[in-house]
Amino acid sequence: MTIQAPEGMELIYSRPESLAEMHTHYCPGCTHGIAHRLLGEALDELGMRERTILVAPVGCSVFAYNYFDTDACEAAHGRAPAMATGVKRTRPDNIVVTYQGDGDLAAIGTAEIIHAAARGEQITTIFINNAIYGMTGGQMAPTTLPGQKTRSSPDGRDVEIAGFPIRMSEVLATLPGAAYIVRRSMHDVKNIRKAKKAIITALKVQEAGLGFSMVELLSSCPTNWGIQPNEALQWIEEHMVPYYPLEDYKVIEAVKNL
Amino acid sequence: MTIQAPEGMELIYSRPESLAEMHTHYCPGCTHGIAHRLLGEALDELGMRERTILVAPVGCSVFAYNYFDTDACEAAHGRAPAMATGVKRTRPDNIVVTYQGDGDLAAIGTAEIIHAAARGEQITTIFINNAIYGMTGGQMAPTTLPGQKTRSSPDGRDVEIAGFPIRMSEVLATLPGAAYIVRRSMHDVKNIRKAKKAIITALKVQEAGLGFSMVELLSSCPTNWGIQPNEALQWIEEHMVPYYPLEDYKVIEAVKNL
Amino acid sequence: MQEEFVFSGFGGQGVMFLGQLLAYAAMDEGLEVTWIPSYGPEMRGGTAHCTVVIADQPIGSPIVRNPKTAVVFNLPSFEKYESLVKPDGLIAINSALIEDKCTRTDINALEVPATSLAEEVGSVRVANIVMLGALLTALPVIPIERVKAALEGHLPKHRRNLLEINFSALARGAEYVNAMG
Amino acid sequence: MQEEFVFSGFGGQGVMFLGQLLAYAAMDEGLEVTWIPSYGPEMRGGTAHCTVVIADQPIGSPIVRNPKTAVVFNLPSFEKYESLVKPDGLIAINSALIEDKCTRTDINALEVPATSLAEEVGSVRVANIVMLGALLTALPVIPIERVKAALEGHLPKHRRNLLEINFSALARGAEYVNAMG
Amino acid sequence: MPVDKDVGVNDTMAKQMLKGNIAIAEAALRAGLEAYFGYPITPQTELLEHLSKRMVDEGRVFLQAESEVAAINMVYGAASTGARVMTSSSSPGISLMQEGMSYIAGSELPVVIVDVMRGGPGLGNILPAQGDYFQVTRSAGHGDFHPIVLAPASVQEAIDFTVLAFDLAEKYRHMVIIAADGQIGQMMEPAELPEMKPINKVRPDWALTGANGRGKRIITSIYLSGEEMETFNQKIQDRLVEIKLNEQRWAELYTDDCVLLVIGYGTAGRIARSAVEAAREKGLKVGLLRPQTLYPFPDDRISELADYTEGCLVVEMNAGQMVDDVRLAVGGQIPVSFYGRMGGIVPLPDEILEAIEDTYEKLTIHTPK
Amino acid sequence: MPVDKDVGVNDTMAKQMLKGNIAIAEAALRAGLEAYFGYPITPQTELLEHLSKRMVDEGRVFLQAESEVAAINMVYGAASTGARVMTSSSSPGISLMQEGMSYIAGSELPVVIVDVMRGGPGLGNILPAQGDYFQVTRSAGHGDFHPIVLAPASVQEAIDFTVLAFDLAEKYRHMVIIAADGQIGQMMEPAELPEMKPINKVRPDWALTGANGRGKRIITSIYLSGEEMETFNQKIQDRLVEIKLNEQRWAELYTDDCVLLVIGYGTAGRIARSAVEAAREKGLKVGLLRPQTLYPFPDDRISELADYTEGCLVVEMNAGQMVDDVRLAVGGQIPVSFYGRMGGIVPLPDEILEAIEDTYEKLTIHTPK
Amino acid sequence: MARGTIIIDQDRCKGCGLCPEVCPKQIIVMEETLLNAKGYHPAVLADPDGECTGCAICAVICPDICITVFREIPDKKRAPAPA
Amino acid sequence: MARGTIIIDQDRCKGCGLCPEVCPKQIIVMEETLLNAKGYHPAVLADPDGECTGCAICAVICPDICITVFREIPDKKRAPAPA
Ligand SMILES: Cc1ncc(C[n+]2csc(CCOP(=O)(O)OP(=O)(O)O)c2C)c(N)n1
Ligand SMILES: Cc1ncc(C[n+]2csc(CCOP(=O)(O)OP(=O)(O)O)c2C)c(N)n1
Ligand code: SF4
Ligand code: SF4
Ligand code: SF4
Ligand code: SF4
Ligand code: SF4
Ligand code: SF4
Ligand SMILES: [Mg+2]
Ligand SMILES: [Mg+2]
Repeated sequence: MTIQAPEGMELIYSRPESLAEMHTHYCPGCTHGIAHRLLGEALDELGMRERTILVAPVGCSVFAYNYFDTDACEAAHGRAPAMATGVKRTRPDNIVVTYQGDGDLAAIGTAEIIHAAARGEQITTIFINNAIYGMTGGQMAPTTLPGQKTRSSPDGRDVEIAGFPIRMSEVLATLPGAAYIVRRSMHDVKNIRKAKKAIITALKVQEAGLGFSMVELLSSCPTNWGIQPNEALQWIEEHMVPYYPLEDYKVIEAVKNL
Repeated sequence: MTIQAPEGMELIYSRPESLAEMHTHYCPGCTHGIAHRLLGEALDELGMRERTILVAPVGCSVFAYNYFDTDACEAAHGRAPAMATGVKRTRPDNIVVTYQGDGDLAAIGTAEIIHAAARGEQITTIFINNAIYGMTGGQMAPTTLPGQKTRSSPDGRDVEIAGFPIRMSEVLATLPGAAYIVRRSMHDVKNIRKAKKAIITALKVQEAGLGFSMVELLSSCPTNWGIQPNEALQWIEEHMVPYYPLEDYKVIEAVKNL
Repeated sequence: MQEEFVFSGFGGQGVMFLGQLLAYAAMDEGLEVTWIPSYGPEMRGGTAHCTVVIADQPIGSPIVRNPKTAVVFNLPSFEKYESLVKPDGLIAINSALIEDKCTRTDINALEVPATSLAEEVGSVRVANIVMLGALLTALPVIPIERVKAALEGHLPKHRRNLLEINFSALARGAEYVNAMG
Repeated sequence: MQEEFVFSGFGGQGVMFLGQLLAYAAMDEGLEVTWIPSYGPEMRGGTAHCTVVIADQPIGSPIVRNPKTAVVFNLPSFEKYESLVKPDGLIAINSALIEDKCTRTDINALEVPATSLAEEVGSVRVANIVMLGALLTALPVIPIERVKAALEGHLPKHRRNLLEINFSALARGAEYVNAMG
Repeated sequence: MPVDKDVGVNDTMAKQMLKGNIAIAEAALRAGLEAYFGYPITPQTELLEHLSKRMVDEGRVFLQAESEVAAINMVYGAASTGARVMTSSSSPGISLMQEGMSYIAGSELPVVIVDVMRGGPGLGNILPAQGDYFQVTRSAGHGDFHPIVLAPASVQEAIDFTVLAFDLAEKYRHMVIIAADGQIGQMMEPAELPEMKPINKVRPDWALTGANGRGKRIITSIYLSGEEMETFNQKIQDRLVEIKLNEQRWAELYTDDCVLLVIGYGTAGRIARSAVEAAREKGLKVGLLRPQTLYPFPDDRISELADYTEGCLVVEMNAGQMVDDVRLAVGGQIPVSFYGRMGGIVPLPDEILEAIEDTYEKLTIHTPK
Repeated sequence: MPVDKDVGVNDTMAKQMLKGNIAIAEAALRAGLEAYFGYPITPQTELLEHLSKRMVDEGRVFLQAESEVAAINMVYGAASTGARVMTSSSSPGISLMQEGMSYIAGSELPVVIVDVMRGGPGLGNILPAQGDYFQVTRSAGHGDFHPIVLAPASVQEAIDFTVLAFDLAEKYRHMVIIAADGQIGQMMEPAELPEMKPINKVRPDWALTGANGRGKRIITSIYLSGEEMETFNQKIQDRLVEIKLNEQRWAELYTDDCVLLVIGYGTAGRIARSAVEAAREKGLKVGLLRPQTLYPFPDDRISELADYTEGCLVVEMNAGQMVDDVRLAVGGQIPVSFYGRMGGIVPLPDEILEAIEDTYEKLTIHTPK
Repeated sequence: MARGTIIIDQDRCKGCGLCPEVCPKQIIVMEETLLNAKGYHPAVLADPDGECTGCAICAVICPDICITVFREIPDKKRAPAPA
Repeated sequence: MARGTIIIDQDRCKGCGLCPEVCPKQIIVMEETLLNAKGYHPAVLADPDGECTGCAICAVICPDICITVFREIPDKKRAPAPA
């Protein structure tokens, strides 16, 4: 669908080419949509669409393969980094991106993401941390905050039973193969813009063959948090950001020269 | 077998009670034997033998369940922390110890150890890092050093292909649930003594319910390294210690007061 | 005797609870009953539906391809189920949101502006209950009193304060159908 | 024709290579042959053994419960295989390390102080080759020349310097048996 | 995909509308479940969710594991201490548990595993299916073993089989799988829950509790020597023979005079019932056998029925898996036809009726010869 | 447990002594293997070790994964790009791959998986076994599918089947499992390797290569709607029918006049051959059929032979698994006996001979009647 | 400040209400009377006074890429008028 | 320094050679002429001059717990001689 510019006006913003026209199945106000847009814009700006192979996860973003206008495959739950490894090793000239939720990456797929990072696998991971298992209806994730109520921690996450949430960026930053690991958020326009810059950097890291790159994005799940989309953005700012600081956890020297 | 003290002499050292009399199947000079002894002595000194449930791994120490005179079970490869979790949660008053190799803990069992630590699981892990898969005949482990020759990195570990070795203590120390994470070595008498102290502390941490505790022990595999036992100890000191510093990676405040 | 109902609408329109309510009432009536949900890939939004089967014999399939009765709350549901209802069956339409008319002549259509009637009694959120009142008046398989009892028994505690408005909604739906004559 | 050999000893005594060498020679001789290893739980030390079957027909089982010939390098192997050898079979014993004598009268025993003879030719490490020389002299299923060729063909490159000592070892073993008469 | 959020359970033992998943969870709890470990997956998740509240409230062990691999190994650990323990999942998650299940079998531990099957292979979909019949009955992991497999066809049966599962598991020191499907998990029906039982504090004499004043105990699945391993395998096989002898369970209807025997389990069996009733109304002599145990398969009864029946029609929600067991049971005595739907499609009574009529016709054509 | 460290491969194509594991590895390489992902496990490890050197030397992809779960998902990724890809493992590792295998089946990707089976269940031991017959033929993961399964009985066959495996995988876009056992993996025999082939740079038209100047391509196993999923399942089933029609493979011996047909595959089949020869020498009319494809099972030939044979004896290194397939193939026509050893014990020719004699005797007692 | 405008794709919009929140000019409103095919009340631009600056902030927050943004072509950029 | 001695379990010893390396008195030797049941040349104490201090360093390094260590009972500890 191309939209005609009104008389005397020029187009400032429209859907990135790397995204397909298809409507998404995401809930109203879910920031998965924003993350898709940012990745799409980044691929556009870097001219990477035709070289990209996307690895979609199991999670709310399971249909990401439909929403991007790139080649794509769908990994088993948590195994996107392993699948991406298989793709990248046999297609070293392609840009390989995994898009993963926090249940996917920080629970069942812990070993795969750690080892992809440790190997310095030349892939880029977009890590959507919404502190919950969205797709299965809102159970506790490894990233669920202490006291946060979910469908499987109905009285709030009890750290005596379930432990404290994992900070994956901090964990992955300890690994030598990781070149670029940062955490950003999507709770307001300023942070969304920063997030996009980080995604662009991460993709450039891959292009330059510097090692594993990951952008963690704090994301909302208004549906399973049981609040309105705008309240959800506030909740990110007020509750998630303090526990998950928006920082650069690892930026190797070569990245700074990109 | 009780040994009669010679006339006028008193017993200074003999096999700890927590170890069974059985001979081990370990190769000559393999420090798995030393680690067993240290754990046995620690259990003796703390009077824990009758309360301990050991979780043996898959690896050269697969028969650890035979060698300790405690209740014991044998986990699937890498899953000792999960099995230990099942044991500890249903037997909170028992002392639960996993004994794991580097292939077991740092490769296939990465997710399980990370999440046990993240949950602050009240178990103690003895982590035998010998930079190789001993039992299967000497393949590359995640901890194999750059350039180190193994049966599956015959020209030496190529970091371009396999990445840099993982330092598990450093990784686990990032997790809030971990109370005590240290690395020690068994390459000489002084370090062996330090290792034993660390094991005692780790068990006390569990006893006090402070969280997850782990002692990483640099260990030798003369057979698969293809050198003599004493050379192997030297190799630990010269090659492993520089890459795997012998430090305290996490000691929460409460541990210091034990 | 076997009655089959499909309730269908956007997520959030309360079709799942509606079906459950009917099922509770049927159970209390001493009948065999099954309730089964079905969802699209969307967590919120999208169309969801549930099927309720009520019978005096053990129920084989809780799913029916061609239900005797379909109760539709939005256009996609109407479009999907209009053609599926069994001949001589009934389609109950929330005419406040669905402008289209039923074009089949071999089934009965019951148009109820449930959303508007619900607004009248105080909240669009009870449109589902209005519809149930209307439905059980047009098709009296279960006495409305049973539904009231079921509401009393099964409304979650923190929603007890809504009992009155739900009763009004039931009554409003019934009234609407009775008024139609 | 089918010949079966078990070679058994401590890990490190070279029984695996010994079996392989015989297998290579048999293959070069144009015969069917299989070699199969077996280990205890120990990586080093402990007892290891391998089985070699040589035949002029396709070989069914590469494993034999009762071999025609057992070649034993240590006491545990002797104890295990003495009773297993087929009647009329042969047990070749490294008498330098095994003091016990074969007590069965329905099999032949060949005592060769292989370790000592190997020391004579220059290294205990070729005790296995000494034994092969002795064995093939007592039981000439394959010409020793074939073994020599196999050594030339299959000794890993970095061990080529050991060719001469291996040849001497073969000769010493043969000589020992010949001297026994 | 969303799940219903308002389905609770009353304390009462009277009949109440219960969702299958919740019914199983609550029944397990009341049967004295001491520990539960699991991981969310549709269409099983409500089971885990229900226990996340109830187990904690009752002071028992509930833990959401980091994966199904971890969950089954936690179960392995908890079972080693003699605790009543359960996990639940759906097809892909059960695949991930295969190694752990094999270890549990090799260690002879009594555990209960709930599989709420969905459409496959791969991620497939979340609709009800029976495509994992072979996986649960034949090879729940590597090596020579079979779990006991119970297949409920209603919410009430799901409850009853949950209680039975623990009893069988402990009686035989054997793994029991409750093989439900998405429909059993997701539907609500009136059903009665059992009485609440406290957890059993008495530990069996093989359980790990610490070698306190007694010799040590070991739980392991290793038998290095072939002889020992074979002896162990024989022990399992002997036990399976015993189980086959004692535990074949099924329900049947109109089998005294049937010409055609319809066989189906779980949801397919339940729906086949309606079709059989309809066929009877049409005057066809059709009977129904619904296996309740998939392992041990009710061979004996089926082979008995084959003596005076002229044909079999097997109905499954897959491409034809149990049909092999039926063929093995009838051993060529009578023809076996198959009607199946795949990919999460549940066959409806009228389709099955049509299949019955088709098969019946062919049979009666053949009969005169 | 130690592995032989000195077994190399010569460049030559002439006969050489080769260990099964290494023969498979080298054959795969020569067949144009582009990428290998695996994890060490006895008795398969030499395969991985051999490729760790050879693949790197040839500039191809070798990666030791962090686990079998990762390995199979790397295979899944590499196969998505149209590369010839393989992994190998042994029983417990194959259990861990079940989920990934099901995804690969659901995505219709041609991959080759080598399973060098060992004694189970659980950790079991490292001796040769066939206890995973059901796992590989029936339910290599959840959902309705079957891989093609090849069972070599010699080192030469291991080589030939490796080459064949890639061809079949690509011909049908289907998973192929080479089901060997510890004996095939560990033994050395003289064998010939195929010629060296370069890797095929031409990608099939479904492969992910980047949507460069063409529409995007997707590899997925999701079919949310039951109808689509069923259509996909039907496609798999149709393909399986085609495979059954075209690809049944077996070897046979003395089948023209046999009274008793012995059936065994892999190592058991090979050893049975010796027993059959011995039986013939004793004048017993015994034949041998050795299935080379376990899926598709050579039903047709067996059912044909059942017409003029009086009985079957199935020999396996397990508690009796393929015997079900034989029973299904003969459909009650002739009695089927079973002789099995478990736990890593390999039956010897004389034991099988004894079983043959026993069975034969009973048959000939029956025959006159 | 440059004058601009936006077009909101009414079919795509899920009525999440984020764009009205962030628009610095507060000129986007949720149209409760409209219901699109997906059952949502979409956002609409209510900019009678031409306040929109084309800043694209609304587009940046929109999770569903419903918003296309235009801005007046600055004079320097305009093609010289023919003649 | 206290006088001591050790007993090496010859059956357990795997001849790894670690204890001779660490003994400060260098009084443990590998006995190449002995071969134990496991096929190893075990370590033996060669302490004709009673140099062993019972420091237990050898026991600390031994991976196979072959070494039992004794030390002379210090005078103060000895029970008073009866009468
Ligand atoms: C092996 C396996 N286990 C469980 C599931 C069920 N499942 C689907 S998505 C999901 C979690 C999704 O959470 P997350 O990764 O945080 O993504 P989100 O939906 O929050 O974006 C789970 C557990 C599955 N499909 N496969
Ligand atoms: C699922 C599975 N994969 C692989 C193996 C084979 N295996 C046995 S031990 C081992 C590695 C042991 O290495 P490590 O943990 O470092 O212990 P070590 O032997 O060095 O002490 C492997 C890969 C197995 N038993 N199970
Ligand atoms: S469930 Fe949560 S994460 Fe998933 S689409 Fe809805 S809002 Fe987004
Ligand atoms: S192989 Fe290595 S780690 Fe294993 S027992 Fe021998 S020396 Fe120790
Ligand atoms: S472009 Fe800026 S001013 Fe115009 S509607 Fe969007 S946010 Fe408001
Ligand atoms: S942000 Fe997008 S989806 Fe949300 S209301 Fe505005 S236009 Fe609609
Ligand atoms: S106790 Fe000390 S002095 Fe005595 S042998 Fe041992 S190390 Fe040497
Ligand atoms: S350290 Fe122990 S095993 Fe090694 S030589 Fe000394 S006594 Fe023997
Ligand atoms: Mg999430
Ligand atoms: Mg190791």
